[in-house]
Amino acid sequence: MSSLDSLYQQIILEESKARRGGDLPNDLLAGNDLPENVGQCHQLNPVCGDEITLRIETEGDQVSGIHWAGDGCSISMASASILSDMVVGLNRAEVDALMSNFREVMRSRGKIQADEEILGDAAALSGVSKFPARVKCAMLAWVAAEDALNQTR
Amino acid sequence: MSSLDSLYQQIILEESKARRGGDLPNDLLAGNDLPENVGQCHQLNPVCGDEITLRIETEGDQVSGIHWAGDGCSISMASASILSDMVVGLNRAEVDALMSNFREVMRSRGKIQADEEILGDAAALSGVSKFPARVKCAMLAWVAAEDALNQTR
Amino acid sequence: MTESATHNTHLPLSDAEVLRIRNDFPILETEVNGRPLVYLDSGATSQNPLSVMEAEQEYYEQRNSAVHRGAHTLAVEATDAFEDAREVVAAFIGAQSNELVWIQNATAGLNLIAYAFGNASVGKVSEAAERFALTAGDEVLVTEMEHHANLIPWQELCRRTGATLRFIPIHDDGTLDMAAAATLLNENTKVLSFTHVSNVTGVINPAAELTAMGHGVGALVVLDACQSAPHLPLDVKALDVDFAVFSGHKMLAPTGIGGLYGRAELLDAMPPFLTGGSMITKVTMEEAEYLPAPQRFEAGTQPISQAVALAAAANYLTETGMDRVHAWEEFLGQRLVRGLEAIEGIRVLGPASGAPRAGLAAFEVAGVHAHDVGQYLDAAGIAVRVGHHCAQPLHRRLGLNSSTRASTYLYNTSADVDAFLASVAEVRGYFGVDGTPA
Amino acid sequence: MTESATHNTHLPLSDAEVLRIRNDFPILETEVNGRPLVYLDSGATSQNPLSVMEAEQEYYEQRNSAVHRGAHTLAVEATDAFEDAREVVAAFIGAQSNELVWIQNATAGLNLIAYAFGNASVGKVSEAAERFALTAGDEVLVTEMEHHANLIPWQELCRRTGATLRFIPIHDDGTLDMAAAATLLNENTKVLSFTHVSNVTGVINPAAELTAMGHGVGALVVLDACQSAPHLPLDVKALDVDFAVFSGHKMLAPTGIGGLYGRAELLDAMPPFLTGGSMITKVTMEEAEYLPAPQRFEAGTQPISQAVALAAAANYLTETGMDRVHAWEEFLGQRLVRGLEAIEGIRVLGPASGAPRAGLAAFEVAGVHAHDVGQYLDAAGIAVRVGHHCAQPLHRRLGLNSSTRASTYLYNTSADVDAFLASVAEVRGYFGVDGTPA
Ligand SMILES: Cc1ncc(COP(=O)(O)O)c(C=O)c1O
Ligand SMILES: Cc1ncc(COP(=O)(O)O)c(C=O)c1O
Ligand code: FES
Ligand code: FES
Repeated sequence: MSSLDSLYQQIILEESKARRGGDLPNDLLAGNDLPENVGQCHQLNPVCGDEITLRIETEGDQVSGIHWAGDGCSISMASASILSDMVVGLNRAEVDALMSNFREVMRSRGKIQADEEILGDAAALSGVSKFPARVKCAMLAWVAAEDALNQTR
Repeated sequence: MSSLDSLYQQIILEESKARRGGDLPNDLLAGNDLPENVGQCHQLNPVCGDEITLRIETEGDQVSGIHWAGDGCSISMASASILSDMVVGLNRAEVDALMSNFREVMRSRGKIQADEEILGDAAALSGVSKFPARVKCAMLAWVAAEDALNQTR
Repeated sequence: MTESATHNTHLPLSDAEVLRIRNDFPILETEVNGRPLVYLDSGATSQNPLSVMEAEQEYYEQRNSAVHRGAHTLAVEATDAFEDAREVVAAFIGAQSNELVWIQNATAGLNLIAYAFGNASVGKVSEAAERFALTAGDEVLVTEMEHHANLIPWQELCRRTGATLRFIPIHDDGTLDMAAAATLLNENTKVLSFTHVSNVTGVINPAAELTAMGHGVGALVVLDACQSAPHLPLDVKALDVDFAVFSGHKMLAPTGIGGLYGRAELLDAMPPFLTGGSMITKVTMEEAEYLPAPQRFEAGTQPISQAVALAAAANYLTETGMDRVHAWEEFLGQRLVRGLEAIEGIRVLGPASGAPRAGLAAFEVAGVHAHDVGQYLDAAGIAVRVGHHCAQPLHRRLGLNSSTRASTYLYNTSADVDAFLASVAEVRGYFGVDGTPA
Repeated sequence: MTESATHNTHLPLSDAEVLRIRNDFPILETEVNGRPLVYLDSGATSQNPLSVMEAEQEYYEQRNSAVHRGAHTLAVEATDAFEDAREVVAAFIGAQSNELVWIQNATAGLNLIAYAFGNASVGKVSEAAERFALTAGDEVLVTEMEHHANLIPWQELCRRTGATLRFIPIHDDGTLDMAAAATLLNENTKVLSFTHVSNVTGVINPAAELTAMGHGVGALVVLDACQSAPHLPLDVKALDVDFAVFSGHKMLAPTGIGGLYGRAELLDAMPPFLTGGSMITKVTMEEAEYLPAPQRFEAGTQPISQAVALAAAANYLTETGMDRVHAWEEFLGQRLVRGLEAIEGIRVLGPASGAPRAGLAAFEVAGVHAHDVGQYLDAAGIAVRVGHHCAQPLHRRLGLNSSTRASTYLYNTSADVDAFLASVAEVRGYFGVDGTPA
C-alpha cells in the first residue's frame, strides 16, 4: 500500500462522507446556557482555517451523545465521524484512555503501530501520523471532544 | 610610498595640528543675524559624529575670510586647514572650479591623479580617494564652505 | 557565471531554454516521494539559482563585516557590496538607489509604511511629517483581493488613529470593480493601497490607472508588488506609485530580504519606524535625531548578505530578460487555465482562459477539500499550495474557504503544467466523488 | 561535521585548540592589505563557520519552501527544519521553544517589545494586554551605557504614550551605579531594560540582581543579550528576565536573524506588532484574530534559512562549550587591557585590568582620533571598530566622542591580541604625537 493509500484508506473516504454525528443544528452553535451534563467546544485549525464545533452529552459517568458541525478535509471529517461513533457509550476513564492512545499514535510520526483492539475504526487513521502536516486534521474533533467532556459533570 | 603613507602625507599630519582658520569663537556657533556678506554652515559626518561649523566672509566677489570650529580626524582637520588657507582671496568662480576639481578627485577611488597646479596643498589629500570610508572626512569642510558661500551675496 | 549567461535574450523563452535554466537550480533535480519534483509553488516562495547562493557564500568567505561603521578594509568592502546591491535592486524596479529601503519581507515593508503614518499621527512631529498623519474622518482604501499583509496593517493603523478602512469590491471573475473604485475614492481618502497582481486569481490590476485615480483625490498610493516584481518588467516611476514593496524570496533570492520603494521626497519627510543604531545622527539620553532616507528606515545591522544575494537574483532575472519571463509565464498561465477548464468538477478562480492573468491558477475541486487535492498531487511529486493563501476575505467573496493553487516561474516547463493537469484529472476519481464507484 | 566535532570539551580552550577552530572559518585565512587578517571586530559582527554556511546551502538545495502553509513534502521538511531550529536556539538560552520569536536583529526585537507595549496603550485592547499599557506618570528605566537600540525605541515609546524615560547612571569605571538604580526604581517603573554586557566598556551587569530589583517594584524586565548570548552561558530562566533579545550575526550566524525571548505567559498576552500573513486565525475585511505566540509575532514569510543557520551556529557553540568560550575570552580580554594599560598615552574605557570584563576593550589614544587609529591598524591587517559604537551617551559621559574597540571571539588567539598591541604601540609615533619628531 502506498503511503498515500494508507492515509486515505477506504474507510476514511467512506466515513468522511458519512459524517456521523455531524448534525449539530446551527442555532446551537453558540453553545449558550448548557446544562451541567453537556459540554461544547469550538476548535479551529489555524493552518487551513477549518473549524468544528462539537457537543458532548453525558449521563452520569457515560457519554450519551455527540453532535458536531463543521467542515474540513476528508481526514478531519472522517475522524469526527469515527470519534462520534466510538465514544458514545464509553465512560470517562475509557474516553481518556482512548484519547491518549490516539494522540500517542498520531504524534509518533509513523513509529507506533495502531492497536485495533484499542482504537477500533480509529486505527484506520494511523496512516496520518506519517504526514505531520495532517495530524492537526485528525486531532481536531478529538481535541474538541476532550475539552467538551471536561466541561461536563 | 605605502597607501597608508599616501593617505597620511607629512603635510596632512602637520596641517591637522596647525588647524588654520580653526578659530571661530563659541558665541558665533549659532550663526544668528549674519550680514549679507557672511555665510555659515554646520556639517556633521554621520559615520563618526564629527562636526564642523564654518563661516565665510566675502567682499564683493571675493572670499575675504574663513573661520571654523570643530573636531575630527586628522584628515578632516587637515582638509579644513588647507581649505582655509587656499580659499581666502579667491573669487566665486575660482572657488567653484576648485571645489568641483577637488570633489572629482576625491570621488575617483584613486583613479584621477590630483593636479597640483589646480589643487595646491589640497593635492596632498588625493591619497584619501583610495579610502572610500574617509572621503567624507576630507569633504566635510568643503561641503560646509560651499554651502556657506552660497548664502552670501 | 552560470548557464544563464548563455541565454539568447532575443528569442522568447521556450521549453528548450527553460531546460537550460533549470541547470542553475539544483533543488529542481531532487525527487519527492520517489518522483521527480514538479515545483508549482513559486507564488509562495521561489527557488534560488547557483549564482545567488554563490554570491552569498562569497560574501561570507571574503568580506563579511558590519557596514557603514568600520574604517577597516572588510567593512569598506562589505559596505560597497551592500550599497552596490541597493543600486542593482533599485534599478531593477526603475527606482533610484536612495529610494530603496531594505526590509525583511513585504509584510514588514507594509507595516513600516503603516506604522510611520501612525507615528506621524501622535505627539509632536516635524511639519514635513504632517502629511502622513491620519485622524477620524480620514479613509484608507484597499481592495477585496488583498493578501492579509496588505490588509491587517491598515486595519490596525485605522484602529490606532480612528481613520476608516474601506475596500474596493471585485467582480465574480476576480477583476476589480473600477466603477466602485471611482465612487469610493474621495477627498478623505488619504491612502490607496492595492496589490499589483492577485496571488489567488492572477488578476493583474490596472496599476497606473488606479494610481492616477488615487492621486486625483490626493491620496498616497501604495503598491503591493509581491507578485509582480518577480514576474513582469516593473517600473515604479512609470506607474507613478508613491510606495511599493516586494519580497526577495519570491524572486530567486533567499528569505530575510525585501525592498520598499518610496519616492525620495516622501521617504525623506516620513517619520522613522524602527529605531536604534545606524539610523541616527545625534543621540542623547533624552532624544535622537535621524539620518535621511534610506538609512533612517534601516535600524540595526541589516540583512547584508541577503541584500547581496537579492542583487544577484535581480541580475539573473535581468540577464534572462523580464519581458521574456513575463511572456513565458503568460503562456504557462493560459495552459494551466485551459487545462483545468477541461477537467470535470474543476472551478477556476479568477478570469477564464483567454483573459489576461499571471502564470498561476487557483481552483476548487468539487467534493474534494483543497488539502486532500494537495496531498494527492504531492504523492505524485507535484508541489502546489493549498488553503486560503493569506486571502481569506477574497475566498469568502468567491464562496469558499480554501483552494488549490499552482504557480509557475521561469524554470517551469510546459511538461510541468501537463504533469500537474494529468494528476488533477485523477483527483475526483481517487476520492470517489466523480460518480464512478471508488 | 567539521573540525569542531573533535574538540576536547573537558579542557579549557587554548591557542592550539583555537588554531583548530580557525580551520572552520575560511575568511580568517584571507589577507588584508597584504597582511594576514587579524579580526578583532566580532563585537560588531562575527564570522561564520563552514557548518553554518553548509546548513543554509543544504536548506536551499534540498528543502527550500514556505513553512506552516503547504501540504507538500518540501513545505513539511522546511517547516520541520524551521521549528527544529527554534527548539535548538531556545534551548541554547535556556528557554522553551514557544518562548522564542524569530526577529531580523536585536534592534527589531527591542522595537517589537516597545511597539507591542505601545499598541497596548491605544484604543481597545484585550484585558490581558492591559498590563503592557503605558500612560503619563509611568516610567521606563534604562541605563546610561545602553546601545542606541535599547534607548531610542524607549524614547519613542515614551513620546507616544506620555511616559517618562529615566536612566541609571554609571561610575567612572563604567560599572553601573547600583545605589542609584535602587533609588530610581519605584512603583511607577513599568519597564526596566538594560544590557547584559556593555559593547563599549565590556562591563558585565549583575543581571539577576537588577532583575530581582525590577520585579520588586513590579516592572517588566528586558535584557539586551546582544553581547552576552554569543559569549557566555546564558540562561534566561535563571536570570528570571521577562524578555531578552540577541542577534545571530554576532554569534557565528548570518545577518537577517535574531531571537526574542519572552516568558510564555507574557508573549501570549501581548498584542501583536507586525501584522499580515501566518499570524492570524480569522480575517475579515474589518478585523483579524491572532494566533498565540510565537506565531503571533511572526508576520509574513520568516527568515527560514537564516533560522536554520542560527541553529547550526548554536550547535557549533554548544559543541565547543560556552563555558570554555567564556573563559577563553576572559583571558583574551585581560590580556588586551593589560597590554593597553602598558602603552603610553592610552586610556582604556571601563574597568581596569584585574576587574571582570568581557573579551573586548575600547580605548582612547591621546592626540590621535579613533578613525586614524583604526586606519593605521587596518594597514597592518588588523580589523577593529572605531567611532561611538552606537553608544553616544556613554561616550559623552566618559568625556569623548569616539573610541577604538578591539573585540575577540572563540577564534582569536593570544597572537592576535599581541599583534594588535604591537600595532597600537606604534600609533602615536606614526602620527607624531608622542613627543618624538614625526
Ligand atoms: C549591546 C548591543 N545591543 C544592541 C545591538 C544591536 O544589534 P543589531 O544591530 O544586530 O540589531 C548591539 C550590536 O550592535 C549591541 O552590541
Ligand atoms: C500579494 C502578496 N502580498 C504580500 C505577500 C507577503 O509576502 P511576505 O510573506 O514575503 O511578506 C505575498 C506573499 O505571500 C503576496 O503574494
Ligand atoms: S485541512 Fe483543514 S482540517 Fe484538514
Ligand atoms: S572620522 Fe570623523 S571626520 Fe574623519
